[in-house]
Amino acid sequence: MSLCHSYMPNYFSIDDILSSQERVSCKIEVKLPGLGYLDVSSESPDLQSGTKLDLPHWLAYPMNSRTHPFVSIEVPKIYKEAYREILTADACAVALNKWSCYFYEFGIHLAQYEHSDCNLIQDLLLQAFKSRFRLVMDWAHNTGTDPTVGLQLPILERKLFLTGRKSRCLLISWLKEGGGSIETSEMVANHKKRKRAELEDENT
Amino acid sequence: MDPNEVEFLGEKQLVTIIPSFTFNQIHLISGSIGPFRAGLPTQVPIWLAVNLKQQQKCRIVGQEWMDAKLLIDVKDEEKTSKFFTKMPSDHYMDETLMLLGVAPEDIPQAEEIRTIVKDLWDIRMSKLRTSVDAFMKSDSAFAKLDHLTPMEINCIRPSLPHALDQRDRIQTCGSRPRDSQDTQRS
Amino acid sequence: MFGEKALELIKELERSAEGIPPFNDDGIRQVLEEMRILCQANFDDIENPTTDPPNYSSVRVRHMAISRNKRCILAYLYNRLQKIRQMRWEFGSILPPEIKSLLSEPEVQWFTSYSKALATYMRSIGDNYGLNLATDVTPPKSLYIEVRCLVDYGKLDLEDGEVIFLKKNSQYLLPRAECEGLVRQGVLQHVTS
Amino acid sequence: MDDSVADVSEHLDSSDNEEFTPGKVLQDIENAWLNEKFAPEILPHQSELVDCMLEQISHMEENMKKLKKGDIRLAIHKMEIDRIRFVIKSYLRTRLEKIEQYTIHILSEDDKKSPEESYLTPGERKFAKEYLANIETLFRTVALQHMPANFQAFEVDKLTVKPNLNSHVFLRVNKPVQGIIVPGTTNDEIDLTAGAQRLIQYQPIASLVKEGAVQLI
Repeated sequence: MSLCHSYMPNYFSIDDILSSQERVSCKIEVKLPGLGYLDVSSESPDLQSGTKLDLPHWLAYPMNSRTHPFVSIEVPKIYKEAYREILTADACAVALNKWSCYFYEFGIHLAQYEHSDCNLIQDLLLQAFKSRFRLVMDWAHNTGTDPTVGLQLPILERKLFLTGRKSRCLLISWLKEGGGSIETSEMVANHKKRKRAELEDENT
Repeated sequence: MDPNEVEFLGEKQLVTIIPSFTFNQIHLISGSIGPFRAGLPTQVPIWLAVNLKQQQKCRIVGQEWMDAKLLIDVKDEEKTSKFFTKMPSDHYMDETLMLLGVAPEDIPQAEEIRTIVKDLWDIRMSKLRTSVDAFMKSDSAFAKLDHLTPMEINCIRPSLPHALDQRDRIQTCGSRPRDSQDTQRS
Repeated sequence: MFGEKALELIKELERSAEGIPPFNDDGIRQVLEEMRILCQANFDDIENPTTDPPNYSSVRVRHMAISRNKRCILAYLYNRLQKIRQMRWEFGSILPPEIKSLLSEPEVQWFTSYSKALATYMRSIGDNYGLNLATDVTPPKSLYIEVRCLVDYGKLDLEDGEVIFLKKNSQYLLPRAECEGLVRQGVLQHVTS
Repeated sequence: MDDSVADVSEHLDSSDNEEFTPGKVLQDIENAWLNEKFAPEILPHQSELVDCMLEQISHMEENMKKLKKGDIRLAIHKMEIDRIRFVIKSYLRTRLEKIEQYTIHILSEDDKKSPEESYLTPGERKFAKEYLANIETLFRTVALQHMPANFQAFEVDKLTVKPNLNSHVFLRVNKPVQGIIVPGTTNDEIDLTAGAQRLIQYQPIASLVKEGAVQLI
């Protein structure tokens, strides 16, 4: 099924669900009775206003983006001043995946908050993406690099790297052997590989 | 799209063959071919020429542009030009690989032609990679790709379109209207 | 923190990139249980509010958590269905037993109904001329292809009436259209010169 | 029996429009295949072309049965038929994949159209409805029915997966067009000259693709 559309998050996207699990540091603005258990460091049954704790974005955002927010937020340090400067200095030198493997996805989520740091995120991501684009394409281009190198890239870049590398491999095998060879389908090949591996485990 | 699907389209191009058999006209769905007279040239689609050659039923006459001197001029012009120049055929690369692959002995200077075409391809490929990078940084909303052949376009697809889609996604992320309960994200 | 078990379901899928993990029955049960508990807590808050006027902020927060759990469960089911759908096209309409054992009963049922709906659609193509869309997956190059048999497959009836016995490690020249499926299933291997 | 295979193409010529040759129909199907492969959304169905070509193929296969085993025409026709069948199957597979990916969206768009304007063939619509019903059944039996009462809904609007109409596509211009507004930072207007090739967002040229003014490549 060669139909591969570019990634757009939707209700069922695994990456969107995982990236919206990233933590945002929040300060409770409204006492939340009966939710004390959310703050492991306190015994109180209620979540007292003024408490500081990290909440996943899928919770922090609806709690913050209300006319009377339940929480105020702080942007993670990788999107703040100091880190922004490192990135704008030389984006290609940064192991972006170590900052967060959802650096772009989570950044896109964060850009929705009404917050001084958040308004700068869009440009930050755009500049980083543009200046790193050549690096990602070059990695995909020389297929000598084994695919695990993609793990050094955040998800958004990793997907582009893997698609680029796949079409590069198809081109090289076409240049060498021409078209027309019929392959075992992917799932069948993986299934047989696993079966062989299991057999080997059994009798070693 | 895989390269062999682009090649599949390239196989519709016509090529001259010298059949070793005689047969009157054959009415294919895509059009009539023949009549075939042993020893006399006639034009057939490449997919048929390759099959007939494999069954030793014909010899293949190389395309007119498969000429070393002509190709060297095309290569030099490509090297000096900032933009992509027009190629002698929309499927120059796949035609060369197919015809030289099945009938190297039929086409004069076959190896030389293969090398020149490969050099031409490499020149255009590196030109393509630089213009792709420049285009990504330029923020312009569309790119001129005149004279790029389907196989070359296939090399930057889906990477470039996907990358541009992600660039657009980032560009529009901040300006989404704030609504209290973003159902998509809940 | 609520939503942890639900997230675990999603992570499970993400870890098994190409294959499909066994259906996580108790994972689903635990998430449904968390949803029930949260809903019960909301019911209690609404029925007998502790403050006056009643403070529904916690109710709204729990509501967000319940929606999150629902999204994770449906995404878990949906993404598994995507893989199961792909199996129909790559394994054919009969799943190998080891694969089938990884699926829940409703998923096996879904696979059968999907197969049936697909077969009905394929038969209806071209004013009921019928077209098997699961074959002719790669562009055809020639009428016959050289193949090597990887398993003792046994009898293969060709359209022109000929019958061939496919034995392990022997090679055959077979009509492409009729053996393409066996190559994709891993029974035959296409030998390109 | 020599020219029996020949009259097949005349049979098609006699149909309504003169230049409606089998070769033209085949070229239109190939264009529709490429458009469908690269367009993010599902395009209007081409079942007249597909049905006509399948009928042409079955005619050809009938006539081929009359040919002796060693006749060279047998192999040649069979090869061509294999190629045509591959294009038609790949075309229909691509449509099917879009139907399975954007089921709710495609069905809701389709409901807004009259049967003649529908983008789906009756067979595709029936399949799409069954596909959606099967998913809903699984969601209900495994999860929804066990959820708290006010969370049991199969929320169609939330579960709709939409194609990204702004995705970038490659196109070649068939008929020149002026003044295409391209959204983006500079909102510039572009003219498309015949034979030109562009990489551009799909949305501004969606109708041109459907009219055949441009071809996706």
